[in-house]
Amino acid sequence: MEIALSSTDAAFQQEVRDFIRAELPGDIKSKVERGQTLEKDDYVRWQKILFKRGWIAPSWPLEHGGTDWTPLQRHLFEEELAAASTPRIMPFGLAMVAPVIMAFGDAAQKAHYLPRILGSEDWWCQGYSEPGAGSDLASLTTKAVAEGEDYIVSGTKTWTTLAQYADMIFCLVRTSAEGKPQEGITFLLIDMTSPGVTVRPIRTLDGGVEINDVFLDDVRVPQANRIGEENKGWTYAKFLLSHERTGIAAIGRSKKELSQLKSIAAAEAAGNASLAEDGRFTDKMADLEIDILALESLVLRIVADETAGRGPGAEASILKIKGTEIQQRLSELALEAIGYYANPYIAEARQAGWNEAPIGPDHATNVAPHYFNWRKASIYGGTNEIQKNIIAKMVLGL
Amino acid sequence: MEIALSSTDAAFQQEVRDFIRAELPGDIKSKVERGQTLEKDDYVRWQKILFKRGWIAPSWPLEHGGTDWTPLQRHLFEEELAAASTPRIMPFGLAMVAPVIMAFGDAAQKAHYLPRILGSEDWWCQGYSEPGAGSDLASLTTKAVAEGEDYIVSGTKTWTTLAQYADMIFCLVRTSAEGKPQEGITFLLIDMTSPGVTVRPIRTLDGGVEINDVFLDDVRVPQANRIGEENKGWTYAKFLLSHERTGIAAIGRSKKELSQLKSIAAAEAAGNASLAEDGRFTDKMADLEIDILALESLVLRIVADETAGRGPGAEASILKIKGTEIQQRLSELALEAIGYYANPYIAEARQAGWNEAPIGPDHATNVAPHYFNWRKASIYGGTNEIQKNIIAKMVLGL
Amino acid sequence: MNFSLSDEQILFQESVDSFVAKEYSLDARRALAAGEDGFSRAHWARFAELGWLGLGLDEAHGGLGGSALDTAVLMEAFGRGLVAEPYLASIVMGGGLVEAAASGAQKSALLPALAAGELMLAFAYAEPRGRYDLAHVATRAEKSSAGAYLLNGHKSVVFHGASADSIIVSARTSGDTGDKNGIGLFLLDRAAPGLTLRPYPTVDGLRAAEVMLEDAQAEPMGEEGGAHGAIEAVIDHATIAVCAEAVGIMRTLIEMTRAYVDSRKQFGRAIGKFQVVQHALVDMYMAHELSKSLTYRAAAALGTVATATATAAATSAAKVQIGKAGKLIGEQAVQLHGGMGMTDEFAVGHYFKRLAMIETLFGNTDHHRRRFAEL
Amino acid sequence: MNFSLSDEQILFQESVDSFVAKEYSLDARRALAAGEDGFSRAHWARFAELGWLGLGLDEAHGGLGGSALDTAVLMEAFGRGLVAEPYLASIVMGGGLVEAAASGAQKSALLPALAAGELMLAFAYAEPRGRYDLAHVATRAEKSSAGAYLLNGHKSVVFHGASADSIIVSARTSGDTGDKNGIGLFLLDRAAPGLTLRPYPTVDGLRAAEVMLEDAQAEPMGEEGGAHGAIEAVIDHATIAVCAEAVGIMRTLIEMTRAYVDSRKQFGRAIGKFQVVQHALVDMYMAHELSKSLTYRAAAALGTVATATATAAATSAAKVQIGKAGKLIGEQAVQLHGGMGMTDEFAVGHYFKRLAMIETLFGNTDHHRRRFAEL
Repeated sequence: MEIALSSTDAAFQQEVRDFIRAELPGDIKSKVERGQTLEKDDYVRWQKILFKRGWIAPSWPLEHGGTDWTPLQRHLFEEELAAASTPRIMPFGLAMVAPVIMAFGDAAQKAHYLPRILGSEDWWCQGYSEPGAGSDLASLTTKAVAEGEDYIVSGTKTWTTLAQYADMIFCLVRTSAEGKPQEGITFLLIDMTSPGVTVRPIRTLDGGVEINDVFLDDVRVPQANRIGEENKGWTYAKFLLSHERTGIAAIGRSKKELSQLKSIAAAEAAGNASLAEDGRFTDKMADLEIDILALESLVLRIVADETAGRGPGAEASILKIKGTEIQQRLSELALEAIGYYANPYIAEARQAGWNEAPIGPDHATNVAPHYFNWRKASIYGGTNEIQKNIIAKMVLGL
Repeated sequence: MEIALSSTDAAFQQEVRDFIRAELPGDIKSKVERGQTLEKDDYVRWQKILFKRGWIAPSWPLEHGGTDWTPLQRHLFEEELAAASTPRIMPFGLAMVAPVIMAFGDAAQKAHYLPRILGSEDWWCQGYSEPGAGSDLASLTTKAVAEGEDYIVSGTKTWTTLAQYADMIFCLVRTSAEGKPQEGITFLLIDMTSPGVTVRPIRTLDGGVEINDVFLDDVRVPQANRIGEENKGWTYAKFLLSHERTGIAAIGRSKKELSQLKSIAAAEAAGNASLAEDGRFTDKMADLEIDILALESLVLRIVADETAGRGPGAEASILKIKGTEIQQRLSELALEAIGYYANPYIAEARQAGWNEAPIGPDHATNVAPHYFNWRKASIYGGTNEIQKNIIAKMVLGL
Repeated sequence: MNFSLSDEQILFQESVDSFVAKEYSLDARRALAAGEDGFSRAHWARFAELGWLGLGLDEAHGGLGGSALDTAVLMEAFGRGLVAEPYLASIVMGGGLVEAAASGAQKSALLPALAAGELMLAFAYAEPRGRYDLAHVATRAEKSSAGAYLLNGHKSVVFHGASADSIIVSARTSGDTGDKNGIGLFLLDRAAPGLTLRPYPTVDGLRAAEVMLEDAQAEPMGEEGGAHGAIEAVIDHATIAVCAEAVGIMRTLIEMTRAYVDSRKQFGRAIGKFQVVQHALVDMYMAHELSKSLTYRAAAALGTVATATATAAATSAAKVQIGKAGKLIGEQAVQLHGGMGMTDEFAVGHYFKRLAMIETLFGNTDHHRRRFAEL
Repeated sequence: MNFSLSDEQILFQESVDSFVAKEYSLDARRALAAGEDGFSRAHWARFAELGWLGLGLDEAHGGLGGSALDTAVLMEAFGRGLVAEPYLASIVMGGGLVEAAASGAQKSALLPALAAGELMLAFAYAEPRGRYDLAHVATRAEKSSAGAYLLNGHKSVVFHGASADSIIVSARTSGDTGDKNGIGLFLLDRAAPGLTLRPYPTVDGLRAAEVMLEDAQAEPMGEEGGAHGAIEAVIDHATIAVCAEAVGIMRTLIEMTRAYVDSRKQFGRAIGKFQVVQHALVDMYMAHELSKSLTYRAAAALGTVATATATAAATSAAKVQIGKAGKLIGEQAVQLHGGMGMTDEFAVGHYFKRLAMIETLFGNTDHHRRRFAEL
């Protein structure tokens, strides 16, 4: 066991750090730091910068444009991105549909989609959840009926993150009602500009519009856009879920938010001292910092196992649960720190270009919306309850 | 809503208080205060004192030797007993089997058993749990086969509190394997001196021997000792469970233990001050004190409902869960308070007559055993998980 | 001793409940929030007619002389529908301060108008660096030649400040920021020169404002420099009022969640059939029962318990209980609603946000736990 | 950076695991606890043969020069069987102090004997009013004419004090109780006049003693008055060692509970099929994984990380994690065993008790959280 970085890895880390410092556009950095809403162009611009450097898809195979980095290097890379206020790399294309296309797509699909994903030419979104089927995907009802060379797809997808930016959606649709619910599902790639596709933004309780309903109304989709075999979509979906682990613990981001929390506490008054000198509050921050250290240690153990060729089991579920607990707790403590100034709500303050004087201290501006928004963390991607069911079954065999 | 006592009730409270002060034997009081093990005689002596005063069974009907107190007065009485370091009144006869005999026993049973219970002439224990049937009583297997005027009973009861002192045991036994599991159960009263009854003490993890296995080996029990009808025992057992509520929240005891905890904290050093001046520790005590206040308020609301003739619903389950959480938390904080002196274990220190100098401060002597012993609180009488199932079903209708 | 509501209180609550059920659909509330004041002046007039505005005010000045428990009963019902009107700011705080501190003439001028819905008040007590310390008053009041006072300072997050006709301001005539002595109360006309308001909506759909004072001329209310005790007592009363509001919110959240888990199916059955969901709801249910019991008790203690210390302890205990229960119930209600709970369309998120903001009012859980421990 | 154990460490742990599995049945441990020492001298000799006693000691003095992580690997395996031998007291603390503070001559005399199992040490550092403050040393050491020191004071809860051949005592030659300066270490023969031991069993089946010193003559170890840093470093190492022991205990508790809920039937099915039970076990499982990861990391940090502050922070972080996880896992393991968990016959209670006592050693969760926050 070696807790320091090797000189190779330290040099790698420094290279990443230097690159980000030189290349991350200042306007984007500022938005991320101030908790403002990023525009489509912000994400795409940054992803294209990483693409140019060859770093947009570290976990992809080298021949498709990935890297030959070790698991540790991939981890370091993700941590540096998070620590440096970069936009999140959108996972829907790069981390979700791309591995499925690589594993199960045909030659034409690979040739067409993979380079476009790599170059951020298409923005993808995910058509899994439905109004009646959240964590229980197998009960989905969006229907696809073969007609000639096409399918005619009808149904509603919901909870679709940033569908308003998307060029493409990958969908699970029902092509058969026979057998078990899982057995009649097919995996389709749908062009968002197809007639019959309508996106309706869903306002969330923090006031943001990040998620959407996607209505599919007799949408004609070429069968050529089907991944693999008809009625085998469940297999591909499960494969995708097993690939969703990367960066899920979000240690880098949590560390960064912890340091922001410490700054807030130092700036907030508590009697004659600051909140950062109040034992009750520092106790809570210490607990959180220790939770982060513990989770980071676990991530590094998993990285070491991967390096040694021991594949991940249900670790993704632990990382999801603990990572989101930490992120939610960070948002709670920030809310607690700012006292009465949690109350003011300036919708425009989340938009870039807002230049008014903040109400109360600047650090308080988007704290409450962030707290509210972040309740999603224990719900999306399979609720934390579902994650515990998975661990109970997969690891504990209960 | 009136939060002060009426003058009548205040006078009643004072009368109880005075009586206890005058009549509680000093040796018994000392044992209770020092957390020492009480002997059979200690319990019986005190119960006979209450019997003589007419206060041994406040909730019994007046004609059987009870009182005409209001629900509030019964509550005040229980609180005074708990606050004054009196031995717990053993519930097995007075609060558990007696209401069943009153409701479902025949005239001979009533005439024989009730006066003996009232006068603490018989010590009762409860034969419900079995090695394979804990919270799931309906799966019990102890068998009773009719033979002439008797039953022949065979099986094992376990987790039987203070069976070693008992003259009588009330048992659920299986008289039929037909129908649902609940349908073949019969309620029997068994003389502990019957041939074939063997008691084996079970040492618990705190080192005490409060619970027992009771082996029933072809024990001959007169059918005259059957309560009500054969195969209807489940009805009587459920009736009994609904009577088990009295004093379950144990507010009086918890308040007393909280004040002991505060004394311990004041006596324990923490740097140059005492633990009672340490904000982290006082926060925990404050949380606990608020929990006690909240639970007491709920109890008083329930008492008021009872007075108004609104019967209890699943409140017993809430009181059980919250009461035991508080009791366990009290024992945890005491353990935390005493630091290294949690470690020494002097078995004899729990026995009366132990007169050696304590190891460490006197207040530390039985703290760890109490903490260990009190883990039982969330297990016995239906685990807290079972209580939540009951609330989910009975109150929330889930 | 009797821990029941009276029959009158139960009837009263039922009548408020039915008003709220009728008038406070989520859409109606959304419409109010989008309006100028953020609430309905028509509703306010109706409150006056129904006697709700004068409920807790002195009978000698047009009130009904109700108890703190009566106010709690009303606030609990308000919580069930997230009532947006400034009852807390104008009646509980504003009216309470007038009763506690004002002169006879001021009372005669203000209280009947308040009860009749013709006057709205707000209370400016918090300051940017003061956190929850009511004695953290940096705002200064200096006696002008005219006998009035000139106020200078910055009061923060003044609820419903922009819709108030007058704002009561805590300001200091002597001593240093943090001293309990030297704090007075001043009645400031909203149109007074030197008063600048910066109004804004709050995250829970209400309104508040920053209040900037530059030689703003105000009328003194009560004894110079001796208002701290009255402020503390009124804030304790306001604290119990929001605790009661929270109790109503919790009950609504539990009912909504209960209904949702019964209707929502996953993996072939209602999610309410999953034991983990059931136990989560049981925890919510128990937390609500305890919160309600302790809040009622604290409300009953206000005014009937002898010492200020006992009142403060009862208040702080209730706020701690509400804080912990509110977090549990609010977060779990959203969690059990899954994605639906995250949307603005569903009511659950709105109730959750109000609960979360109640935690920030008048001292959070940590503040009141410490106050309780130190009393 | 590599957060795996080495192949050697994995093999080593497997070998200790199989020793423990073979020798430490609950009955065997019960027999040891009833004996005079509370442990087996035969096992101790075997530990010496296997090289375990010298594992972490200096190679120059008969040790193997292993790292703190090696010791942690051993202690984790010990925890799996609740090994009762005084490895912590004699080797980790006793040996650690000799290495950190003793003179060359003392090292030559003591370390080989320790590694060979011919010498047992104990460490008397705690005092009745000291709680977890290592600088709370009221015990005095005065230089006698003969060049030795005379000790006076009361050291509390000295683990395995009665079976030690010599006891290392922290005592003060200057300064006041609480000062970091002025504390020295002294080697005290167990037969020294003026030393009175009051031995007793501990609630978790081990042994300890109160140590009363009245002009007890002892040999100084290391620099006069300058031992605080060495003591702190050794106690940090001992802290990591009990964290590792706790990690082993947690794993055993989870395995036992996992097996129990699978076999125990209630309401017609294994209780492991109830979702609430499953989630409880998942929480235990996650807590254990995190505890193990952080403990390994802290152990690896000892000796390799540059500053004492970093070492202290890593240690305190691990102890906090272990404290919280230990409480969760210990209490839940008993709870999920139901009545069985409460009995002395079942192993689960014994593991639970040891976990609960580890919380009391070297500073509890609160102590280490504060230390972490203040570093």
